[in-house]
Amino acid sequence: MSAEPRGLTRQQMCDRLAMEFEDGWIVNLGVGIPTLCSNYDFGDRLVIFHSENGVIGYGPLAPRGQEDAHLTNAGAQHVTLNLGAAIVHHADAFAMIRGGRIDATVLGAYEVAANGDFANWRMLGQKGGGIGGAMDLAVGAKHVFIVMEHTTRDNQPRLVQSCALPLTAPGVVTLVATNYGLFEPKGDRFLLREIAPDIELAEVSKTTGTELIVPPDLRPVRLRSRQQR
Amino acid sequence: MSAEPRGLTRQQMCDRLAMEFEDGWIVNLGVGIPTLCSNYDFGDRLVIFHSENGVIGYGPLAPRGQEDAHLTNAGAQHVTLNLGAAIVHHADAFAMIRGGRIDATVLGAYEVAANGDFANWRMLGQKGGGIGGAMDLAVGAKHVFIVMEHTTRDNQPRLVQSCALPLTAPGVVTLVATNYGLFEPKGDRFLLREIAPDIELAEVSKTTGTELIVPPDLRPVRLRSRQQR
Amino acid sequence: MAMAGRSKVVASFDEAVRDIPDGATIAFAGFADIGMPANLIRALAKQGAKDLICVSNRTGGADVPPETADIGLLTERGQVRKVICAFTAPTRRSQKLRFAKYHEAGLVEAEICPQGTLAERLRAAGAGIPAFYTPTAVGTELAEGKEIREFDGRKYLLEYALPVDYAFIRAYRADTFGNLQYRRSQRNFNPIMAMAAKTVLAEVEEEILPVGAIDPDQIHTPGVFVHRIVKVPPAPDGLWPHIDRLPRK
Amino acid sequence: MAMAGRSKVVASFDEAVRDIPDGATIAFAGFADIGMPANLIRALAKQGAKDLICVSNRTGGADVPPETADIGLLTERGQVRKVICAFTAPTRRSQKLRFAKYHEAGLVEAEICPQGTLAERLRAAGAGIPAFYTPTAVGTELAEGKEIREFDGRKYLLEYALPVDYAFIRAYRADTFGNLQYRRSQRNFNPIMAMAAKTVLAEVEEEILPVGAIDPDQIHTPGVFVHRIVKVPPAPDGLWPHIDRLPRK
Repeated sequence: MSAEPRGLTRQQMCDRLAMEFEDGWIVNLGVGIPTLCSNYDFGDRLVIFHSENGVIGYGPLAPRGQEDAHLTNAGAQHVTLNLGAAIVHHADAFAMIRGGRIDATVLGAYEVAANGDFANWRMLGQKGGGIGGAMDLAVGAKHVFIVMEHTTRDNQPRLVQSCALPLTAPGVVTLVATNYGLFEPKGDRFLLREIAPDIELAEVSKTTGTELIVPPDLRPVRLRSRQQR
Repeated sequence: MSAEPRGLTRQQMCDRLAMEFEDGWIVNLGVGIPTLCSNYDFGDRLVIFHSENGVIGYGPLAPRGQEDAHLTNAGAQHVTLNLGAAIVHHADAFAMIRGGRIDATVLGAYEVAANGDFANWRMLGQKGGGIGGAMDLAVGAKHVFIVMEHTTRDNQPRLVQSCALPLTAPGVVTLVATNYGLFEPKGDRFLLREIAPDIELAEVSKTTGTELIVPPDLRPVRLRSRQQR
Repeated sequence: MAMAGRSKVVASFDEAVRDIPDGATIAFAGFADIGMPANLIRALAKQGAKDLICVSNRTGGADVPPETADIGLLTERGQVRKVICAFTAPTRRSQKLRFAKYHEAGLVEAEICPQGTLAERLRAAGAGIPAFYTPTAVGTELAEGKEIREFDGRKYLLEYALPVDYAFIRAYRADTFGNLQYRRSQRNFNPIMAMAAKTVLAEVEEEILPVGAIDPDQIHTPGVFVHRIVKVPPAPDGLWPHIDRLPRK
Repeated sequence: MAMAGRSKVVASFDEAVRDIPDGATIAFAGFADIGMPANLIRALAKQGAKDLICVSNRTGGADVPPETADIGLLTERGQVRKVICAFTAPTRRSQKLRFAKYHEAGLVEAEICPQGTLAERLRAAGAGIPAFYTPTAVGTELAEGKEIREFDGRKYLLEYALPVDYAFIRAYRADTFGNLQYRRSQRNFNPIMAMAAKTVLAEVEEEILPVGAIDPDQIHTPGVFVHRIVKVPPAPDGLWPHIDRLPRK
């Protein structure tokens, strides 16, 4: 990504999605930006983080110098374990995913289509790709949230009519946070649910690959303070 | 079974089968008579007993009064654990069975046919039955050994041309020990490999449901001392 | 909010089973009485839910005293519509199985399932696998009406996942969040039934521990699968079937 | 004869990998370097077996030093014919993956497999299940040429078991019979790869214990699955990739 994109910061985008997590949810965060969701202050809500490598109930990043050499999340970050955490093997970790035990996953993406398709495993012109656990999470999690920059480095829309890149899964995305706002795939168009505070609607429209449904009472993206680490 | 059948004792039948276990084998013993195989003295051979309820490496029966309330083999006998034993759950115990990790199983049966079919889960005229793990063991174990009395209580043959009772599995039995001797299913007949020391060949022929292949140098059943418990 | 703040401990077995509706499919763990949730079963017999589908290794013990809390008791109380088990009849002519009478009279339906297939169907349900192929029961009457398919020249049966509404399980040790440990052959069906169920009720033998007391590497069933836990009181209030049976005859 | 009499301890990594033939299919455990059998891989690179099919989560680390012992090294040495992995290309444009160059040049074949499907295919191989249905990858290009089937109105793909000749694994603790324990996220693919393999080679971090030293309830991989174990010597002789990486940048 180039310089600092306008609108929401990555942490703000993740905070906004984390706000959707309900009490008792088990959540799997994809590699990269999505891991920032765990910085959100959930207050009275219990949110349990699951990772593909079998860690159920991990906590904040380990302080530097206090990392456990045997413990990372799926993004290879040295996390801590919350009290009550449990470890399972890889097949059981994915049994939980396909078995419907994951309430939400937050993934990064290259593109999201208005029908809920998304693509996040192969870049343009690439041979092979990096699927990891994304295809399993995409079909197994009850809610599939995407966090990504609103446009590509070349200023092309990432919210599109239909994906040009090979799909990770068809029709599964329920909510997308970009630096420009919060979006819902609605079939042929995206609903702009909330807009980043300092971004003009015209700018959002211009950089989105479909028409937008804009509610008459369009509100700015809700933001709350997050836990300081 | 009526009174005391002639020929080999149950322990001798099991000893003879146990003699076939090779060094390093993992063996699963069915409920009832087959459990006596574990009394055999394997000397230098390592034989590891596996049971369907996930016990790998169980040892002799626990002495009376020293039973572990949380530990039985598949036959509900309070066994001990040998050093090096491991516990797994039921799906993993059967993963081992179907996955080809069991070198031999010894099962009881109502009937064995000359083509290797056997029946051991539903008695005549019964509604329902007791399959337990027998169907899995029958197709998963590398060697399927049967131990049973040579005839029914009504003096009908149990070694038959074809099973009248519903099958546990077709064509899997490789060796049968009865009180009259040691038999191998050979397709349309049984091979009498060894005969019980005090039994006449004519008696075996009369009580077997197929013709017998009798080697010219027919030997008595090999018997060796067993460990005293 | 920490897991420590979310205790799943329920005060009584009656409370744990209170909301189980008629028609529920329930998996009962245990093998040779060990790991069998006898206290939850007794509470369910008292609660009275009917038309139950019971998934278990067997349909109850043979030659047991009349008050024994197992599927035989639920059957006698008229609570059972169907069982899915690896044993549906006694294995010796001399044995008396409370369930058998009702089954033979056509009052209760039974689906007999090889034990390994039963375990794998439960595991598949917990793993989001709708169906799988197994070599078990090919060429037997249990294969009738089932799809047979060859892979590498060997025949296999198509078998389906067996999801359940509830699992009744029994553990040795638990923390208040429901992380469980089993002891020895008590483990048996417990972990896979917990994974196959929407709602999991666990009876626990030892005093329930604070969250964090069990090493995360040594947890057999993670607490995320478990919904209600009840401590088994000492006998005679609590049922300890596998200990009652000692010393052996 | 007791299990204690059958030590599986092998003196060196070279000895452990000596008989691995050209054309072998080998599963390599590990996730984010943790639980990765780097010492066995280094020995295999030295041993030189060719035409290997490598099954692993990824094809090696990105932006790693040239001597790093992973599938990238085996690829550079010309030992790899094919990989079956969940990652076969770098996930960021800026990353350099040693494997990618060979794959892009058509010198090495790659079968990309979703991570959960990879895990389940290995588990199926160890469980005697030849094939199963999964919802993963339906409607993607990975479904092309695969059987699609509906259960209860939802579409699933047929996927096949993935048996391997060898599994290279890494454990925290072992006894001489090969009973293994893993620590924290080191567990990952290790137990299921051990179950999927004909022959299992384990490198072990702690001093190898006498048989019976590990509680049977706390064993993650039973020794019956394990054939050769080698103690990892202290650095620099032994490779400790996940510790080398600390402290983090």
